[in-house]
Amino acid sequence: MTDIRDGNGLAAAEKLYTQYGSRARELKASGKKVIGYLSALGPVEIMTAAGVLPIRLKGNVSEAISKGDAYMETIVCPFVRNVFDLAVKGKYDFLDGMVLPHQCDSIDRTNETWSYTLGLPYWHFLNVPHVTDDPSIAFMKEILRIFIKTLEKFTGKAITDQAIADAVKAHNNNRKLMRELYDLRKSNPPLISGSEMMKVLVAAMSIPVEESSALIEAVMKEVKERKPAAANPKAKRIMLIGDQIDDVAVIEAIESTGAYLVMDDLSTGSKMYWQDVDATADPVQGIAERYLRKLKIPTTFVGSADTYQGILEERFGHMKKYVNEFKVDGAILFIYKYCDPYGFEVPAIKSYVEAAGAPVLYLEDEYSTSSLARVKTRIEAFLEMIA
Amino acid sequence: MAEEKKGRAVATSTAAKIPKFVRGNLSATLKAKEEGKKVAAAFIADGQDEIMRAMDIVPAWGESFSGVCAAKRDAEKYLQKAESDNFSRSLCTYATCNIGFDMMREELGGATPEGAPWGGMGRPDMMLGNGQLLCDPRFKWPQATQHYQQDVPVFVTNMYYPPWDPNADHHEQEAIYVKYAADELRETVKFCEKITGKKMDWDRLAATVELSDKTWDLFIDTYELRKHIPTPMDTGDAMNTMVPLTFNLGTQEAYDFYVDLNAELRQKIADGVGVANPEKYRIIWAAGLPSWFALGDFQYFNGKGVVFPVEVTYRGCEKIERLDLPKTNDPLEHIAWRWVRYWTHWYDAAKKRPGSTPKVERIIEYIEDYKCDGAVFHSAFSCRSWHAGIMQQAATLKKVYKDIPILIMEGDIVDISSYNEADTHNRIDAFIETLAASKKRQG
Amino acid sequence: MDYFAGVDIGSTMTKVVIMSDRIEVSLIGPTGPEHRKLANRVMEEALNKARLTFEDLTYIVATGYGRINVPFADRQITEITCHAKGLHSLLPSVKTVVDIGGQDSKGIKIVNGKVMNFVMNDKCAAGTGRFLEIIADSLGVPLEKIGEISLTAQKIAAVSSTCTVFAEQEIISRLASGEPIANLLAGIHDAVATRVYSLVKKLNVEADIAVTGGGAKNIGLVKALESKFGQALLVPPEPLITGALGAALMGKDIFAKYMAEGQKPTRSVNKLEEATFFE
Amino acid sequence: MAFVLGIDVGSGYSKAIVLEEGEIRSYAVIPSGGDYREAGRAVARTALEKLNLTFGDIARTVAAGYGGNMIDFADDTSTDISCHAAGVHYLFPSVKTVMDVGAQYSRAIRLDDEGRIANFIMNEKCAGGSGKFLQVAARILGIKVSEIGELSLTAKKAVEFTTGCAVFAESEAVSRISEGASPADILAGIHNAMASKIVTLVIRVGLAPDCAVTGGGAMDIGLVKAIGAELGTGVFVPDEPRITAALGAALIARDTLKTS
Ligand SMILES: Nc1ncnc2c1ncn2[C@@H]1O[C@H](COP(=O)(O)OP(=O)(O)O)[C@@H](O)[C@H]1O
Ligand SMILES: Nc1ncnc2c1ncn2[C@@H]1O[C@H](COP(=O)(O)OP(=O)(O)O)[C@@H](O)[C@H]1O
Ligand code: SF4
Ligand code: SF4
Ligand code: SF4
Repeated sequence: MTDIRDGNGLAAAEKLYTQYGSRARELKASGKKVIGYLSALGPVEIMTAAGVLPIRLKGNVSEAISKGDAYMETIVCPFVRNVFDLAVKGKYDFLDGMVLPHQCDSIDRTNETWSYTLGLPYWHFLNVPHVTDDPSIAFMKEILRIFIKTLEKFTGKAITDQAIADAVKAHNNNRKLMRELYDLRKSNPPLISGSEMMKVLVAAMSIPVEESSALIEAVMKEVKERKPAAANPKAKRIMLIGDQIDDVAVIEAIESTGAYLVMDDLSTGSKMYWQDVDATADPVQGIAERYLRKLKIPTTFVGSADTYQGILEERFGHMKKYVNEFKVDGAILFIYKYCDPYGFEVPAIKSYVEAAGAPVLYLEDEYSTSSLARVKTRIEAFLEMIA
Repeated sequence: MAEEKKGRAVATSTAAKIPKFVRGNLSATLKAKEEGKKVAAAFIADGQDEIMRAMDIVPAWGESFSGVCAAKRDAEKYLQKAESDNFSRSLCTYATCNIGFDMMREELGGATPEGAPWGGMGRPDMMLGNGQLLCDPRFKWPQATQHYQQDVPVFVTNMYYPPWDPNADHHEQEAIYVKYAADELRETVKFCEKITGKKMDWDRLAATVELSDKTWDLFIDTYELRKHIPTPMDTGDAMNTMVPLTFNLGTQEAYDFYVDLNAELRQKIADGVGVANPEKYRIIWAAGLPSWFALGDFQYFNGKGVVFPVEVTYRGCEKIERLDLPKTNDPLEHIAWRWVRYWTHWYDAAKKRPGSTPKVERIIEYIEDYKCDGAVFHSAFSCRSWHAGIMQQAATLKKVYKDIPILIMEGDIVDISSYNEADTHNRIDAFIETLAASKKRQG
Repeated sequence: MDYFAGVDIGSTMTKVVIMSDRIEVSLIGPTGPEHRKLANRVMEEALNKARLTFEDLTYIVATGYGRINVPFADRQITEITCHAKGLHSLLPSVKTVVDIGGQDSKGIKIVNGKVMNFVMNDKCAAGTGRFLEIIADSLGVPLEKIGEISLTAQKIAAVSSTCTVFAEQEIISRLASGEPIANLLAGIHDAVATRVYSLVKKLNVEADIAVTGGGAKNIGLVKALESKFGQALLVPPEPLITGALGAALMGKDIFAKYMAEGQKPTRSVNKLEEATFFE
Repeated sequence: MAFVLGIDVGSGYSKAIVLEEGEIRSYAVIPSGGDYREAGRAVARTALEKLNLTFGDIARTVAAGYGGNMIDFADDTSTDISCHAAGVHYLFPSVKTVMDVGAQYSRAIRLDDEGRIANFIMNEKCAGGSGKFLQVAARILGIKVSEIGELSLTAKKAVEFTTGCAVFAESEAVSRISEGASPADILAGIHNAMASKIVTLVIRVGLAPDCAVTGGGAMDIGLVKAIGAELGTGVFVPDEPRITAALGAALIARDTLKTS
């Protein structure tokens, strides 16, 4: 296994990032079951409690989609297509199963394409609601229980309430640590760069939660020991907003221009770590509430306030906080083509974040390095624009 | 640029009444204010039709309006308007066409933009969405529009059905889903009561639901007349005759329409009149919304002796009696059962055929019942809901059923920019040759 | 005297501007495969023309698609900023810029001489200058002439294919079936204008509107765009050099800013000669 | 005995073939240009002249292809998809999967045991994986299209092509050259990109051995090898792959003659 000790946190993250899934492969060889998931809606607590390894599936921006196109339409979100293509090509041969949460059309409507093409021993579609009222919480609990049952059947082991409570604790701790690491980005310059951070985020979602926590702690220790570099007053502090960005390519495009990526609102980043699960008497209650009500993701409808401004605060208020706390000078809203959930929010997010004081560059793109040069030109022009 | 689409001949004279329905629905939204009625922007197949009808809420069907804009080849200016505020072209074009229209109307202080096809659509008093298992725009679009009409409240409900899983018994989960759907419908009623300031008349709702059930059954009975050889009606017509069921569910006019259609089809059968006679090949429209700007392509098929006696799109339902719904006095619970049972209707059949899926099972059932020789799928690029997964369906159909000829056409519902008639016809010709080869093969 | 140079390596054309308080010299040449050598060559040529040496140059800014391949430049700035800058200096009333280059079409919003917003086309050749080049080539009409010819069209022959490759074929066969060249050219100008218009429409377009880049040299395209925008469009006297001019002006600004702060700007260590030996 | 004529007017090339008793007597290939009617007539005339025949000697003519329906002297037209199927089946009866790489379109065709089409798929809106790619590459590298294949086989490391656009392939090739990639590596990269697009079509129609590659693209040995590598199997290539559809058209003419 990747040896995580003081002083090599970043190196370990780098290795887990470049050899994505290497730890899963090791654990699989030692008899552990590996279950893949595809979005921030994957309830990792339950999978951890079941004794399986939850691994968030990652794409590869420099891999051209080929085989996958024989099974999946090109009108599907390019991230989903890319991951599917990798799976079809056998890059995820260590998977015992997958759970697809009901997130967006690109995922829901391809459920059968995934399950029938890959033919994994375990498959589950988790029917997460799109709204947050009381009947939906009750329903969410029901479907989490169904999920638990299918996992029990698959592993042959009961998942006790205690095990879930323990997993909740472990994941809350993990989230707390990650938030502390994020705090180190508040300084100028940030103690940890955006691309280092992305590697840590990606590495953290590919290993068991305890190892992930150890990794974060090691990274934290390491970067804290860094000699603070002189602040470059000209360098702009950027926030990246989007869904499944799990590759350093875009981030390098940002940072190679001399800007700092200091914060994100990504479903692979802060969305995963900002809200804990409350310890509730029925542990499933806390999980249902976190994923449905606390997690701010465009695939969940939020709109209970009386005024439109109030609704905007409910939906995007956290972004305003980030802008202030992380002293963000500009934001990049990076949305994949064919993504309806995010696509319909673009005008609202853009005007809201701009009102919060950070100009926004909206980019709509593929999940591929093929258009990186063009993306980079746009980012540079944006930075010149806000200079 | 507003170039009227070439008039398309309809095979049935009843279908000629459809424009009246569509115009009527549009103008109702404009007249509602005078009549003291509330208007709700709403979506088809969202389970909320009867609630609206029973509360005298006038539905404003965005999908219908966009379809009209597309058919009149006059959607571009609205698509561009939406795009000017960063709505991507890859999003559902029904939505972006409507949002662009709404943006223009707001800029005019609520007045209808000049030159709006068929008089345009009125400003809603509320927007009803559904985060159902059908599509994202159904709950994203209302809020996107709210950005421009901030005083209009949005309510989104959520109705699900058990997801297909060959290893699970969905019947075990039905109760959970029905309860959830019924609870959510009650939330819809509460919201509508708040906006209209009126209480729901439950008896009226029950009567409305009964009427729509009756319409559903009549609709299916009528459509099943198309099993006859030669078929008296083609999918090209069905893309029109679906309007009363899809947009006017729970109204007497809708029922009456199918009485007329039924009579006409019976007469045609009696007279031996078919869409094409002789029929060379019968094929199923196995998935996808049509290109509204190119409905004439159906006639291209017909002209070559190829007919579509059946389609999956806008068939909307299975006969109520075949859904075997549990008895209940609560109309909302009835809708919930109808909802869950309809969407899961082909699950049991799919389980019996290893490797199959409910969607494919439905296609197989129709192929057998309607004696089809091949299948056409239409893949529209801006709507993932109906069109992602088509390749999987086609492949599964071949695998678990038989190697029948399949054509997957690519296009869009509203955006005409990638349509090329000559190319499309060439492809259709090659497909017909495939059908011929397949027939020969079977001897 | 301080001299500033702007080098714009576009996908199709390379442009250089050397200026003091006025434009001393401007030069346009084709972009070949070897950007680095080429950048040297055009720079040398420009210097010769201006009777200057490399050492006379105070600050050099590179821009355009190949801007990273100008080793002797002191700074790289995107063509978006440079086009806005250059255009603003030429036509200060302009708020919206439409730039049609070989590989990119762009829309730029300018407020107080600064970029406020911009859009760029995606990676398809439809709606770019390249499209026009290809059609001109296959019709055997010189690129410089296609615009004028298109204006003599009796009617616009609509081209149905969006794809450049398909459109090329379509044009060839329509020509063979007797459609006059002028009508076809009007058709393709209309097609490009439509694509560009719907791209630029994403910005909140405000008058005055200007067209720059190689596309602006094409009167047919400018007219077609005018009919889409429903107003007259401004065109700078030499639209091709707008980006290079902007780059030189940016260099001047940067230099002035440093001087005001009492600092010397950091210069690139690469000299013109050394760069010649770059791969 | 009766002569029949098959004509395939493609977007790139027009081909004609004269058949007698199921044997190929002569054929011709000429660039289509833009006037399909004229190209069809000219190519047919060339093929006939080789046998000292005139149109009057031909019992039946079938035309196919992009400009097929403009051939006014043909007795019948057919789609080039059916013709490819018929042509390939005649040449290689065991082939079930045909990949036709033409100037603008690539397509995959599945055949049944009798050589009739069972299924087909083609690229629709974008000339991404088509033969146009090869023409663009040849122009950039200053070589003939016919030289591409051999040259590409000397590649050391295929470059990864990121653009799918046949037009921008040009500028990408240009920048790869400036980065130091050899022409062979670039061509190999193009072949890989095309092969992966073509094989995707094959998977969609359902891969069934044996496989054949036809159309002008099949003249490119590098492309054929790349396709074979991507498929993981060998592929048949006709001696003159461009005339496959014309051959099919002639066979269809012969068959209708027989039955009528
Ligand atoms: N004299 C001319 N007449 C018409 N069009 C021209 C002329 N010169 C250049 N162009 C057009 O300009 C394009 C190149 O523009 P340019 O702004 O130099 O692009 P880039 O910066 O990408 O090289 C060519 O593709 C061509 O369409
Ligand atoms: N000698 C050759 N070697 C390699 N490729 C060739 C050769 N001749 C033609 N091609 C390729 O074949 C394509 C034309 O194929 P063809 O089957 O004639 O197309 P179409 O039927 O569409 O006209 C050209 O685009 C070119 O890429
Ligand atoms: S990016 Fe959008 S479409 Fe893609 S998985 Fe995320 S929510 Fe779905
Ligand atoms: S089903 Fe398709 S067309 Fe209809 S609203 Fe949803 S995405 Fe749009
Ligand atoms: S459609 Fe044509 S021009 Fe556009 S990317 Fe494809 S090949 Fe290039």
